[in-house]
Amino acid sequence: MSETSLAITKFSDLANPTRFLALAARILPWMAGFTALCFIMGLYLSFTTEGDYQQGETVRIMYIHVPTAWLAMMGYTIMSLSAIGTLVWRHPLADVSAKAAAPLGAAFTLIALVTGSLWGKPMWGTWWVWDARLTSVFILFLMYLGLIALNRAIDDPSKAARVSAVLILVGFVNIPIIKFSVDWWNTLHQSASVLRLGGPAIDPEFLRPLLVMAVAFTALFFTLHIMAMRNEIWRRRVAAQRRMAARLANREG
Amino acid sequence: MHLAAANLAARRGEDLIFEGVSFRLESGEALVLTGKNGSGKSTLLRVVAGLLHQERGSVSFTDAQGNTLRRVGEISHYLGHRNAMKSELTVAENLDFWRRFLGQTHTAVSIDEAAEAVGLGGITHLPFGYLSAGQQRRFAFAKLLITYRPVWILDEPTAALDASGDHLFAELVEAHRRKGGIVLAATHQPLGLAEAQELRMAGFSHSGPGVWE
Amino acid sequence: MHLAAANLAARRGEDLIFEGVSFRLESGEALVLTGKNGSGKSTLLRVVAGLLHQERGSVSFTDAQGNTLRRVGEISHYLGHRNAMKSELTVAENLDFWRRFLGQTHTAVSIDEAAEAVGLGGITHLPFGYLSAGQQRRFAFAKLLITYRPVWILDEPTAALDASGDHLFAELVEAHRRKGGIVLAATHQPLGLAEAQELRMAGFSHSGPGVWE
Amino acid sequence: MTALLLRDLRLSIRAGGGALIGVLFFLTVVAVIPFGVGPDLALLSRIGPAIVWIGALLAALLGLDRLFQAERDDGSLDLMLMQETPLVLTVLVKCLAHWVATSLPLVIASPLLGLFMNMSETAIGATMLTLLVGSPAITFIGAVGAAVAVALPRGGLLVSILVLPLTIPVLIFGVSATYAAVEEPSPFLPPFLILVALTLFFAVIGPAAAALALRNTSD
Amino acid sequence: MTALLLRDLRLSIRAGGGALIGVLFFLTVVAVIPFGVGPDLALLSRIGPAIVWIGALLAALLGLDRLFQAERDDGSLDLMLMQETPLVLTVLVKCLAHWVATSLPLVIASPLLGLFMNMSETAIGATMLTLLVGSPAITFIGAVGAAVAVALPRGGLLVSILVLPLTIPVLIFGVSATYAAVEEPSPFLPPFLILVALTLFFAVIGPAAAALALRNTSD
Amino acid sequence: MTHTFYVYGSYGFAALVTVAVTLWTWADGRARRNELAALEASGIRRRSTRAKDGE
Ligand code: HEM
Ligand SMILES: Nc1ncnc2c1ncn2[C@@H]1O[C@H](COP(=O)(O)OP(=O)(O)OP(=O)(O)O)[C@@H](O)[C@H]1O
Ligand SMILES: Nc1ncnc2c1ncn2[C@@H]1O[C@H](COP(=O)(O)OP(=O)(O)OP(=O)(O)O)[C@@H](O)[C@H]1O
Ligand SMILES: [Mg+2]
Ligand SMILES: [Mg+2]
Repeated sequence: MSETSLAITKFSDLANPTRFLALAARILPWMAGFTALCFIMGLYLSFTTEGDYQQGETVRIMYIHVPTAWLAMMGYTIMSLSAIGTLVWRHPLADVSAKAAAPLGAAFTLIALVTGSLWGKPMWGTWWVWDARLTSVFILFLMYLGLIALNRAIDDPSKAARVSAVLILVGFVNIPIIKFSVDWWNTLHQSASVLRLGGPAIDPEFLRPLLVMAVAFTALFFTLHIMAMRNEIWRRRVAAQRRMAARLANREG
Repeated sequence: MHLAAANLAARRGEDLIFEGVSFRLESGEALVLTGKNGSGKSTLLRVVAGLLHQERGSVSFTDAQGNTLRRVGEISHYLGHRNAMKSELTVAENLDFWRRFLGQTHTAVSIDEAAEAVGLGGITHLPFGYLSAGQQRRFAFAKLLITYRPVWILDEPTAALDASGDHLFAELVEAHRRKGGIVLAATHQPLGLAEAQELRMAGFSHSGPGVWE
Repeated sequence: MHLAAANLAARRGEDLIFEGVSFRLESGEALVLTGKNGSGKSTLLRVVAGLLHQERGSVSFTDAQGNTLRRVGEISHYLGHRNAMKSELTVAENLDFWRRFLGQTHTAVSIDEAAEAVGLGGITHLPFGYLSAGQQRRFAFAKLLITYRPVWILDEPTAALDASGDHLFAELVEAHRRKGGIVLAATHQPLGLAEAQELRMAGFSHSGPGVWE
Repeated sequence: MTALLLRDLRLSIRAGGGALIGVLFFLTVVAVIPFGVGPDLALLSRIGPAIVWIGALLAALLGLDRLFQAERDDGSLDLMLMQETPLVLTVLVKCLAHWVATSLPLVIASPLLGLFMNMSETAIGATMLTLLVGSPAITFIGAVGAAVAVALPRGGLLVSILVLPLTIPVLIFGVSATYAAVEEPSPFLPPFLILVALTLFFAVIGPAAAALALRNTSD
Repeated sequence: MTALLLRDLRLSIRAGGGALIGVLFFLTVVAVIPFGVGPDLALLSRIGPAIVWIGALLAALLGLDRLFQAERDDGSLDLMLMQETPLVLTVLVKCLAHWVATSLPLVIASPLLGLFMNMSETAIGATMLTLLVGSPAITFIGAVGAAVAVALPRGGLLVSILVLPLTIPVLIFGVSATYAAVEEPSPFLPPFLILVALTLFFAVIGPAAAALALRNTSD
Repeated sequence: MTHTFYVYGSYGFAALVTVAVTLWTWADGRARRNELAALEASGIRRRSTRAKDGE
């Protein structure tokens, strides 16, 4: 039986690991280039635009804080979509996608947390408050770490993926909490002024670098995500071949 | 009434343990799985019971009226390596719980009769944890008698049983078959069943490539 | 060197299970306990291993130098119904732990050799929980090989083993006996041991009055 | 299903000691807090409801991680998975039994704890009511963690970590409903109704997710 | 004996991610607290040490009750009982492994938690010190309960009654030593020394009692 | 209001984390590729290619 026939009978022929690897090899250089380009443009814009009359220079923190905060949530959303793929279609690539996204999501959440803190000290006069937005992001961070730990604790990868998938989906309730916490509990944190119904309510002077940086960070996320997925596929391939080698040795010996 | 499996394949971890397993058992028939340690007997039984997802293939049960059921577990008794009894509760409490949980059927016997049938009448008031290994196994077997299910899936049922226990077990299985039941058992010891089919498991099948390769 | 039990009696709950059990095993001898389920085989083995207090009587081990030891457990391997291995750890980690915990001896074999000896070389890197029932039992048996102890106390050692496993087991026990070891085993199946003594347990002895009578 | 409920209750009395452990844990917590806030009775009574709620939350975690692990270890879980009765129902009943064994005693003991914390009658009543309504939600959320723990050889802390964040909304509304009952201007009903809604929500989501996890972890 | 220590540590890592878990668990517990008592920084910093100590107690309780039960269930306990090495030593090492795996990460993480709870430097230092010194006592006391749980399979209730009240003195002296370090008039040393004494006392009594209970296991 | 420290602190930290994650992902990929190459060198090949070779 050849590989392709299995792939076609079992998975939609769009996405079997081998085909994914070929695709990744083709598009990764382009994505990396695009990411670098966006970052150059974004960084240039963010340091050349005017400071805010109210917030002064610190407004530049926004160009990092806001995109990474969005990506923190998007990372989890991607994991949730993958989780559905795992549970409903039992698709191995979905397993890989969820597993690869967790550390990336954690990293972006960490950046959002730390830049938020660094912004909070001059703006609110404190590094940290237990307000709803901040805490829910903190919880998101904990959940990323917990899911990474869970994945490591189970060594059968497909079982680990299915178990994590259930938790990922249950944990998704946190995402709307993050998004709407500022509206539900009136707190220190800014409420949405870009991603909201009725269009952005923010000066285009700030909107431009913000959007470019957002695109740059998003491109970075996807580049890394595809790379991490590729690594994971390779890792499993190595493990499978090692097992087979052990078994063959066992049989011959 | 029959139980049929077509072209089953199952995976443990990342490896295919077996593939292309098919069988068909009519009412009153028995299939005995044999094979070396680690050859996949328990795996196959768990797939049939619906406790493990098969990689390919299907299992189905067709009852006397011709209705086909895919979830064979629902009409089966499964006796695994572990006895599914709580050592803190008494035997009677354990059996009574399973009888009520699995659903009473009028064709089934009472708890005392079941204990009698496995040769241990009169000690159902003891906590399950106080029994010897063989006594525990016998009561685990009594669980199959307290509610009627047409299919019995047994994993090394006679482990820890003494000679009289083996005999008793064979008789109970034969009685179940006479009533039209179907029996699927994995074993290393001869079970003493009349006219049972045998399926030899061979272990790891290497024909198909894995997902990651 | 010999292992001797004199006039042993043991209680389970409130009842005397057996009494007046005596035996003496010289170097190289084996004693096989048989008897019905619940007749007290496991109880006797646990008394000898020091895991259960006897009601009366004594067990002692005298080594080649003539020193007598009362705590026989210390120089014995005990293989009970359960395997004493952690399913989270790999087989190699499990065996390595027991080797170090039980104390290395120069006469013992290495972990790989022990795995080879039970017919499962090459899969010691797998977590113990991933193995089939028989494979687990085989590795539990490998535990007896990695450190040398003169007395082996085995409770239904061949449960879950296939035919080749039974054979392998008999060979390993014979090798141990040839080296001067003593073997005490409870079983329901013939173990294939040459010239083993047999002790039939009868279960609940009611001859002596209980404490309350 | 009553059979399962009865069995689990019986087991918790025989084996786990569920009923008392929660209350005792709770008394320990209550014994320690005054050292933190000092002998300031006013302050104590102010944070009282919060402490009672946090205690209830933590007490619910004790033993919850083994809800399904014990069933797996002796093979009962296999039979439950094979059963026709929807698995969700089985999970629900097990949750109920666990709640009756560990959280209900806490609810019943909460007036006593309230007295220790120098809380007013209204506050005590409100705490008891919100606990009664809200604590099942914690158990339902915990059940998801417990189901996941089946895949893990030893659940424990990891499960609590995954589950605790999800209980935060319950805690928030439970506590704020209690405070609303005591402090005049804020209305009691809105947070209380949200609490009820949360419990109902998790009563659906929790067992469903737990059943899903159990189905996917069996091997 | 190092073999046993290593194995137990390895088990705790395999099962749930190891050191990271303790910290995460703790962070989660602490993150929950402000939702209960409200974001009042002054109050948080005041109850901070008590919360950290309660967290340590909870972390120790989760999983501790299965310290020997897991060994019994797979038969390892039998082999340990047969061994020449004094059983007390085996128990001690198992306690040590449990402490390293669950309490030590908390001790190490406590400064971070202190920051979250807005505690002063002195308070953070004192909490860390008292935790380091006092938390082993909780583990030792818990070990007795764990051993009794094995000996009396139906002794569940007894275990909680036995263990939790015994931990109260440890908790009280731990917390009060911490407050003594922060608040001027009260001296730090007396409660701290009592804490040390308690730990030493339970380090002797705990394993001895646990070993005694294990030797007398009913089967 | 300049707050240079906070601004550059943010950019610095973000750069640190993104670069670290990128490097880690890249290094992980290299390690995996090396492992695969080592396996290939030791004669273990994917079953599919093995089958095609008629082994
Ligand atoms: C550690 C502290 C902080 C965290 C965890 C945090 C988290 C977040 C998150 C998750 C978002 C995305 C929300 C959405 O898309 O609706 C966001 C957006 C934002 N944050 Fe923060 N933040 C923190 C501190 C701050 C501070 C101190 C400021 C400024 C005073 C700030 C200003 C903003 C702004 C302006 C937005 C954009 C809102 C929008 O236009 O949608 N944040 N933050
Ligand atoms: N923990 C216990 N408490 C009370 N009674 C017990 C306990 N364990 C066993 N018994 C009783 O002691 C008797 C002997 O048990 P034992 O396990 O020694 O039997 P056995 O010969 O090994 O049987 P099997 O062949 O079934 O393993 C049994 O009747 C059993 O009911
Ligand atoms: N949970 C698991 N994860 C990964 N592999 C497993 C798992 N359980 C079993 N296996 C592997 O699957 C194979 C088949 O196991 P199975 O239990 O079906 O064998 P068996 O025929 O029942 O053997 P026995 O006669 O020893 O009971 C074994 O080689 C085993 O190593
Ligand atoms: Mg098997
Ligand atoms: Mg026995």
